[in-house]
Amino acid sequence: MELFINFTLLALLAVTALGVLHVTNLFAAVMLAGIYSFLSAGLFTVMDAVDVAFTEAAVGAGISTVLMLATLALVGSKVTTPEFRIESISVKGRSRRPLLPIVVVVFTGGILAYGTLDMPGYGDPDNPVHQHVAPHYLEESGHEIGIPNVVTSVLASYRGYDTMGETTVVFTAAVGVMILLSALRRRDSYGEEAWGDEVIDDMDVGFKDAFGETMDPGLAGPEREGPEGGGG
Amino acid sequence: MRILGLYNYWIFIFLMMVGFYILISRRNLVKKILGLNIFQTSVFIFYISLGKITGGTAPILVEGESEVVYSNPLPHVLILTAIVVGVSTTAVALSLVVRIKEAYGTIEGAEINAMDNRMPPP
Amino acid sequence: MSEHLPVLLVVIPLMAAPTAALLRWGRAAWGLATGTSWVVLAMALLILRRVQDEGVISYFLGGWAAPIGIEYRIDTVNAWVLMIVAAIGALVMPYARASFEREIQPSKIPLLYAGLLLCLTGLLGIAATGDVFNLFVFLEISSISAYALIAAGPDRRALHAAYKYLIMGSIGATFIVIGIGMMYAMTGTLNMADLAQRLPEVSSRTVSVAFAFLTVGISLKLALFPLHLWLLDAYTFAPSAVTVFLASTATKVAVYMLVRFFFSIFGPGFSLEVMAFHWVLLPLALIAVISASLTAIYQLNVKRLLAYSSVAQIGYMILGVSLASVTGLTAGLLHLFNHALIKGALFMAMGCVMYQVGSVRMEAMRGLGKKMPWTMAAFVLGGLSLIGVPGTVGFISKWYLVLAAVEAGMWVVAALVLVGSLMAVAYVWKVVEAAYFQEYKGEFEVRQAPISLLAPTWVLVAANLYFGVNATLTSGVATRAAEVLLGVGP
Amino acid sequence: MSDQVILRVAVKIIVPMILLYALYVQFHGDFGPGGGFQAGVIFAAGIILYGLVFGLRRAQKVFPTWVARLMAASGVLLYAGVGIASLLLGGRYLDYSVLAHDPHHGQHYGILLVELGVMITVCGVMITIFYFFAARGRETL
Repeated sequence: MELFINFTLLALLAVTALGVLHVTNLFAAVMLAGIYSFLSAGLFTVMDAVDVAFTEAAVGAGISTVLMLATLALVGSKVTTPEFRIESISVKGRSRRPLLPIVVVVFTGGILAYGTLDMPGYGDPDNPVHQHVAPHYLEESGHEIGIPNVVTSVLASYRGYDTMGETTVVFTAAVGVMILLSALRRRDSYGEEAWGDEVIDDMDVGFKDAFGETMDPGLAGPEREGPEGGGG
Repeated sequence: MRILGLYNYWIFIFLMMVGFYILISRRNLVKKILGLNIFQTSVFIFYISLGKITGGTAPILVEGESEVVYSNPLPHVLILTAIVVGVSTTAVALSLVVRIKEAYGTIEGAEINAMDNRMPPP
Repeated sequence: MSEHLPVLLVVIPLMAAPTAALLRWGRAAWGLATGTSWVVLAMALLILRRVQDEGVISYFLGGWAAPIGIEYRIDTVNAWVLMIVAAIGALVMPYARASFEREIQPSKIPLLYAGLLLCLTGLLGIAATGDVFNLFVFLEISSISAYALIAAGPDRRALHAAYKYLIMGSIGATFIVIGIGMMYAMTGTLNMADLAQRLPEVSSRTVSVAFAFLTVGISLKLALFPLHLWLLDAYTFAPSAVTVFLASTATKVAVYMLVRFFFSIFGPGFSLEVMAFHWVLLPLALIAVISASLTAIYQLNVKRLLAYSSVAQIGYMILGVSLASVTGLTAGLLHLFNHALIKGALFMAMGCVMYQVGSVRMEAMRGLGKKMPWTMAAFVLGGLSLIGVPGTVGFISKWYLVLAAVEAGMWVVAALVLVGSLMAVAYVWKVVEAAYFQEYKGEFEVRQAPISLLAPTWVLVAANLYFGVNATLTSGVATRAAEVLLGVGP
Repeated sequence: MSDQVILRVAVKIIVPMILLYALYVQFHGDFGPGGGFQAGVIFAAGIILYGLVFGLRRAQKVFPTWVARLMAASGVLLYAGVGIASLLLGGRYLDYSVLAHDPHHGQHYGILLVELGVMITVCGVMITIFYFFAARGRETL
């Protein structure tokens, strides 16, 4: 039974991943990626990682998808098909491009598969990972920490410092998003009209600002938020 | 027997490589991030599979029973952390995409490269 | 309290970052960030001294002994890198005030200080930890904050540069995670010292593949040729202070990771004899030196020129590492420090120019030798150090590098190092020529950069000269670090 | 979406349950799957759902931006502060055993506090990120 569920999930995962690769509508791709996360959450449950499954379902299928959809609402969901676009823009060295990624991927995958050859078999209780360090958590956490969920014990106490780092990573993401999205929207200062052909003029404006106002940092306020200070 | 113990890993490697392929071959900025997510999620599956013991159960201690086999909790903890790191990267990446769309008017990598090249060297 | 120094070193900036993000006024956040960075430098120096006196410091986080819990393990190599990062942090923070006020929208400034502090935290965390997964977590703290900091640059191309860096950085990080996973699968442990003990027993195809993935992942992070493309745009378009900080710390810490994995975890025996990594990295490093130096000569933007030069300098470091002798590693580790001083000074000088002139294009340099004498003098001295003129730190690194190449009997390598220096003469000269031998043509009066920018710049220049003359201190520490890595000597 | 009656009514019923469930996940993490991270995400999801249906402005009335930002920062400070507390009480950094007279209790308090820190930060961050994306959208539309 477990084998059957495993196979079904893996087959679905493969199909979904290929689906993301193939569809040209971003909305569909985002939905498929959400499904991918959900399926992997299922697989995590089968592999006894209930905490991970829970998180993957909440984050991968939940928050990530919401963020993706919020982004699509802002940027639109059409992928202009590569082939069509490339001809109209004519980027140099385009013709050899499609081959390179597939070579890289096959090579990387091949090396990884080669690396698994000496790996201990899946689910084998004699694996090194089950012999060292982990037994301590399973056998000792009961009286060292005293809570039943070993994952919580390891997460919050044995490797609590990692979790502090993880919390900091989340906070870093918030700082990053705030830096990026609290910028004033100044499309005109960035748009083609300002940066296209007359870009030299625009640079000169930058010069003028710098020369004219720079001496007193106190004055470097509103004027400087124009062409080069605003950060768009 | 050896091969039978390994085919699982190969499936995970296939999944990873599909994600990796999306990441490096697609030029749409959002699609790249989707590829990155699939790549990372597949690596997570690989990790979790390391901790699985056949016939084991979730590592939540059952009181009074000493003969229960638990799967290895350490990969679970690592992947919990990695999932969080992944979503943080995604959030920053998506806000970059939003800003790029506002600044360039497109999210196609090829078009952005072309626009960058049209601009004078900095 | 002094026994807790290793962890406080990382935790203090970590706690300062959220506090800075809550502050409303840029100046307050600046004060906090500067104070923090100075405290961190003081602690890093104390740690370096303690390691020199007492040997390895091991600190068990949460009180759990090593393979069970996470360990901070600081030997001479870590302490050296911690000191470099902390020193640059302590100089960039005061420098950032004027630079940010000119380049960044005021409401975002406290967030940028928070970002800088987080980046500092991440880099210190990488350098201090003795646990490979903890290393990954702190790597991500520094990377994610770096993406956002770069994107804050004033040009729209900063956004695209940050995006490309994010993609490459995430691929690198994922490769590192795969490598760590394979090592874990074979040994069951994540502790570096424990891994070093167990890996030789299980040496196999899996370990080799783990080695390969870690090498590629870290090479992406350290911008080793041919994986260096993200670095050029990132350094060119990031805000000046951010460029200074990242150019002098981030790649250095990546080199540290490489060295740590190669020599401490896999061990010189496996890395050199089984994997023979030096036969891959040595040619790449040489190509990086020559091709990046050559390209730098043709750049029209000085920041970009310096970015190419950074790729070349990373080549020198990797060259030293892949010579894999005590002298070679000493050269590599010494150049970590020396290049941080050199590039810090040069990028800081360019930040001054950006502040007063609003551009760092080659034609904006014209006549600045007269208009901004202190700034351009700093650039010239930094440039001399970059070339490797005797009396500067650049000379010391090149000296050890050539020595190591000759020791190994690789005369061609030694010659190529000198050719790289000659190319450096060419690209530094281009800037000097514009600054001193051409007339200023702008309509506006250009004045001297403010003292808050010049002071940190000149501190770095002075360090370039001081450690160039007085090299016993730095080379002594670097030699000991190299001996620790190769497992020879005391 | 604020003109959809069924959605509005359903969300009004569901959101309190989501928030309650988040608290359950938070405090049940010691015994079953769950913990600070999952709880934070679920709590944030409740607010985000509310915001999606009733609009950004009403969501921000319920849960102001500054609160989210404060939470994002204070969770990290709480977590790191627990470590500092154990230093001051004579233990190693993040050694919870010294937090109470009995190491067992100390571990319990420590885990409770750091999980709370994780939840506060994650919740604050997720809501902050959502607000910033949504606000960006409002300007475009």
